[in-house]
Amino acid sequence: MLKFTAIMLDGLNYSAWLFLVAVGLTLIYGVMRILNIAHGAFYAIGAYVCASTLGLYYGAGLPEALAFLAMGLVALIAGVVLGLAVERGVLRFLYGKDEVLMVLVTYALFLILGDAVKLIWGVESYFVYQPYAYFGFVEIGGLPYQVYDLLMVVLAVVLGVALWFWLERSRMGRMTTAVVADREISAAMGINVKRIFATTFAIGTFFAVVGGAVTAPKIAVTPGIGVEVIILAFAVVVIGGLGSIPGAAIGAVFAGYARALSVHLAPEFELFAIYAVMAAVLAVRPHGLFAKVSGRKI
Amino acid sequence: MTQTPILTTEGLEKRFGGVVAARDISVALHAGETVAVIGSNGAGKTTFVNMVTGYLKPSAGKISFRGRDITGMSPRDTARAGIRRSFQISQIFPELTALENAMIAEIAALETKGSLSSHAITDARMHAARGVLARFGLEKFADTRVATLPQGVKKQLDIAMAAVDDPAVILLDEPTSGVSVDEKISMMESVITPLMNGEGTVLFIEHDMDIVSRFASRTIAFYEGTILADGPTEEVLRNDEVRKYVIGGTAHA
Amino acid sequence: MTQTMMKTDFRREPVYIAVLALLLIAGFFLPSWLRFLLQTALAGGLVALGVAIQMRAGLVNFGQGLYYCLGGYAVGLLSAKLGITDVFVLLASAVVVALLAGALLGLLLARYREIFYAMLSLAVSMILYGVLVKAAALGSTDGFNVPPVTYLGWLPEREIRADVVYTLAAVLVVVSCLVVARYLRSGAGMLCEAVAENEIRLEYLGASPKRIVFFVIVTAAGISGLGGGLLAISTGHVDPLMTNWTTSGGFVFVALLAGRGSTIAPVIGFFLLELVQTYALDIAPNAWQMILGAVMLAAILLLPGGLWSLIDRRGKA
Amino acid sequence: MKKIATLACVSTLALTGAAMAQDSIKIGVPVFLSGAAAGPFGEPEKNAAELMFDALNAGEVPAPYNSMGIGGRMIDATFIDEASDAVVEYRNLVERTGVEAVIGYTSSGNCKSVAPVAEELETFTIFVDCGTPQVFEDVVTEPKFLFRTGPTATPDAVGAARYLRDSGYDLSRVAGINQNYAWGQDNWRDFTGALDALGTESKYVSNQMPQLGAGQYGAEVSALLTSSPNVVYNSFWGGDLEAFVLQAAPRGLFARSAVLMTCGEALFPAVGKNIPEGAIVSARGPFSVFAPENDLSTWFAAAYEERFGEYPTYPAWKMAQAVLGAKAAYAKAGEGATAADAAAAMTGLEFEAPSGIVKMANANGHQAIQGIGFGTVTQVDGKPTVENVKFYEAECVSPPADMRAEDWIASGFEGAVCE
Repeated sequence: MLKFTAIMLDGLNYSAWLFLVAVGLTLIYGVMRILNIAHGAFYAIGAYVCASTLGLYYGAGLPEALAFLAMGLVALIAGVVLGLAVERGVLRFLYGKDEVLMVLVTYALFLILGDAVKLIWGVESYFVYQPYAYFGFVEIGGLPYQVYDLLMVVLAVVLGVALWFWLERSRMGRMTTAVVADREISAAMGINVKRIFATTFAIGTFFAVVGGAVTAPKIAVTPGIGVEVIILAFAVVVIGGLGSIPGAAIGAVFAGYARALSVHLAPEFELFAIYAVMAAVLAVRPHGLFAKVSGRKI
Repeated sequence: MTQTPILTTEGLEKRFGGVVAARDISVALHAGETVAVIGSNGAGKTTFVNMVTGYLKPSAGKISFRGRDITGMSPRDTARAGIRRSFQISQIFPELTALENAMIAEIAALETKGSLSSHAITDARMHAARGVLARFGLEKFADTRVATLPQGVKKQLDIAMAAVDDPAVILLDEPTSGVSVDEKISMMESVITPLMNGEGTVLFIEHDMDIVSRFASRTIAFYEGTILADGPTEEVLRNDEVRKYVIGGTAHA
Repeated sequence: MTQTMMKTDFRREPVYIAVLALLLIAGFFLPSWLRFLLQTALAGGLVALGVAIQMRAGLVNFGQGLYYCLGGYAVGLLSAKLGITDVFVLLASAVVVALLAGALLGLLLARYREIFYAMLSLAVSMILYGVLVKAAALGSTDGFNVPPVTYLGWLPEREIRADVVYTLAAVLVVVSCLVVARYLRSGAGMLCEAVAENEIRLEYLGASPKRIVFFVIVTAAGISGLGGGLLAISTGHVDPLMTNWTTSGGFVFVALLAGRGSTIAPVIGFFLLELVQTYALDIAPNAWQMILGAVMLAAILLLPGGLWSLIDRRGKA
Repeated sequence: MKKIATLACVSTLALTGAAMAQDSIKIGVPVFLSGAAAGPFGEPEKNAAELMFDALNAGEVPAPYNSMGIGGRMIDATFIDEASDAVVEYRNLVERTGVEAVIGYTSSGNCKSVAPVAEELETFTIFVDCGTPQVFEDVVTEPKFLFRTGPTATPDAVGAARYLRDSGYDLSRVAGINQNYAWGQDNWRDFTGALDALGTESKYVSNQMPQLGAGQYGAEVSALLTSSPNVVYNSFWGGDLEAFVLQAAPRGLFARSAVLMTCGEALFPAVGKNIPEGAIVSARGPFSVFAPENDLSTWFAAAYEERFGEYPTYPAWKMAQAVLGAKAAYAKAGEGATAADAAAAMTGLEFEAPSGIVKMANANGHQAIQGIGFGTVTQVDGKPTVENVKFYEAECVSPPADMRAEDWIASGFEGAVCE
């Protein structure tokens, strides 16, 4: 029973984290057809920015409760600035190029940003453990669990719903959906595709940065933390169906519970549980669980 | 016409969920015929072509080709058996030149008529590919990347590729759609003439009755998924029901 | 009558391969560190070539390292664990293992296209990575060492061992280029482009896109396995990183940048990438990945037709 | 003919190294400059190497190392990133840069692949930190030019088992959390083997193997909590170790079980105050807080702290030890010694280091053996240190010269000399 509780909680917690790091990737792919490897670098930068600014924040003796506000603010600024810089600075010159070429472009960006992080922050670990400890823990069925981890689930749900609302209800969001459906017709209808792209990329980047920022208090922020994230996020997005936001949620739940189950029941398979799920899903549903397969008209 | 038909369909039916797209389609095509298929949009013309060429599996009924049951065969096997088609939206290899397109059509036949491991570019095959282009008046585009060609030329190339192997039956799905009105007839001439020179049966879907009466000896009229009339073109075009439901529906609606 | 088809001038191909052979002969006299770099790059170059031919069919394999790794481990296991040291047996086994794996995976992967092909091949290669990392008996992430090989019973003296391995690698790479060039001229090779361009049309011409794709997967697997075997013999070491996605990413990059003008382009391209990497490492040990990334970005932005477009006038991608 | 062609082809590429002045000794130093191992290993190793090179060149190191340079020659160091193709870059160091000796390597995988190349190129090479016993057991069984001045990983696991038993911990339920790669797998195998050999009759209730660099251990910590072990064995390093402590401590894992971390000392500078009291740590040898007090250790710790602003963690000590080993070897070989002379002199050498006397006792005199200390963490004025320290001598936790580590553990530590 205790084990069951643990699996449920751990799976939920890990799913929430996976969703946060993957949803930006699927949004950017859905709208822009860019499979963004630099997403991992954005995640890492989010973690570094959070760790170093909150370090300054605590150092200045400011109230602890407001640190979370600072964290959100910093993530928002970093996400928008970084996203727009990359989109305006590099990607916009390459729109319309082959999807695979764009993968390599973002891979090159990933390498460049990785070393840039190293040059700015050095190779030593950064820590900002205060937020993780701030809420303490609760016992759930005899299992001590960090409240921070539970709040991460809440955050993932809130941000996911907010994104969905934005896409479905706001004017800008609906225009974005139109671009996803048919880029040329949208442009012909007078939708400013360039602006949609820039906005989408900034929002996607923001999600990666938030993912890094909320993870920073749990980990040692070190070089290389972005590498694993990309592959996990890819796996999640591919399981759910590239470009689908509900798909990212379902993919995260699949991958999250696959990992939790293997950790508790068969720890030796933890290393490739997620890849195995991904391969299995693709073998049965070649385009992922939620992909809209557009048959070609003849 | 006493000879045995080359292609027959018996009671073909196609349902998509609750919608019946085609019902009780029974047709017999003979060698050397040129047949037009007319009907308004959604009358079942393309569904019929798609079933015959293996793109759609019939819900009921039977298709026979040269006496062999080919119902439910894949497009590839249908093509290999000798039934080829062109498409309403031209299906070509856009980044390649016209000659390369024709060469691919030649090479594609290797899988059945030779070995895929043999040298694909032979002088004989090149000659044949150029010959096909010449037959359809496309030789001047041999070295042009076909994505840049006008719509009508693309459709001609599409048909030329379908004709490469001198198939027994060739089905053209709206060969003149997307071609400007004053070019339709010359375009039709440039494709039908070389096709009729062969022994093959030609079936084409067409909306323009002028073209139908000019090029087809026989016409089949579709209406709401069934065959309304089937016979010599002049008779079918004079048929009252056809005039009311089909010609009226397309030309004067 | 022209022999230039599908953006490749097949009349010139033997000339290009002859040029490669001459370059490799000249390479024999390079200083030993550079020649060693060239030798390992030749092994990787074969894998890049394998990725490049799949690209003709519009398929981007982000897990080609799988076959590279299988080839390397086949050589490693047979020599280190079973004591078989004959180079020809070892390399033949590497190719056979890779071909078998390619055939098996080809059955599955031939159904997939575009990004899904890329992702599924990546997933499979990462599963192998996971399995190898778990395999403590095979050294896990450390991998294991491969003993010196013999040539039909002859174990070269230590002083000339490097010369012999280089010669072998050079000869096999030239032969592989010839084999691949021959494959590309065959029906199966020629139709790859048609698969990439319009599968529906191809299907209605009576050809089987799945079979064409299957052939290209298997062919690419074979030469990649040979590349892996050559690497194992060259560096005397194999480890699971060979099947990591980052390794495969390098092959994709080279294949894409090399263009499709010639079979020798990915081989030379891979050497150039290794050269950039080692000099970046030397010049800026703290920021070499940044240099590498900048060079990649510059190459993509400035040479949209690939490196080969510098050589080939018609090289428009 | 070959030489002429060589010069003609690549004179610009190749000659940078050869043209250096005669009175310097070029040393290549491969350490991690990028990736996850750069912070915990690369940085302290690089710092220690720079400190030692500068101090040696200035003659500032205490006796017996107070002569200038190495072998009377000034040290000219080339650092390269270990996170690259190890064999290719090793060759480049030797054949392109033209270094005379190589001191470095942290990754066992790199050590295994470089080892035969070092012998092939006949280059004096000292491995600093990599822990796999296979280097001399399987890969290079008759070394001439290759040395390792740091102990293997065997003493970590064996010492841990002994410490737990000798300190009276309840070993009935034991769990492990180790990274899923060679290092973690070997550690867990050796640790459970050592416990079995000691006859503790432990039940292994959970064996967690998270991926290297996973960073998030929520599920693993849950699994450890639900399997209620008395003792948890952990061989994490770097960011993974730090993250583990940050995530496991607040959930009470340390309060419920005794957690032993073989690399735990490395936590002290960065997250020292987050380590719960009572956690068991080592420094993988007589380093740092476990180092003996002598002139060299006092000088090294002070000089390092003065220059880099923090106390050196164990990788720094190991690097200092490797550099001094090279210095001692050249000194023994005498004036005008070549690298080959130094390698010959180093075989079986005993030399002084900040960690005490280092004995090149195993692998025909090419592998150092050293003791290991364990202790529990206690916080004094907000700074962590160790108490309840037990130190095991080299002969107690290392296999004898003629035995493989695995066999030695399986045999129940045949020939071990413990006090």
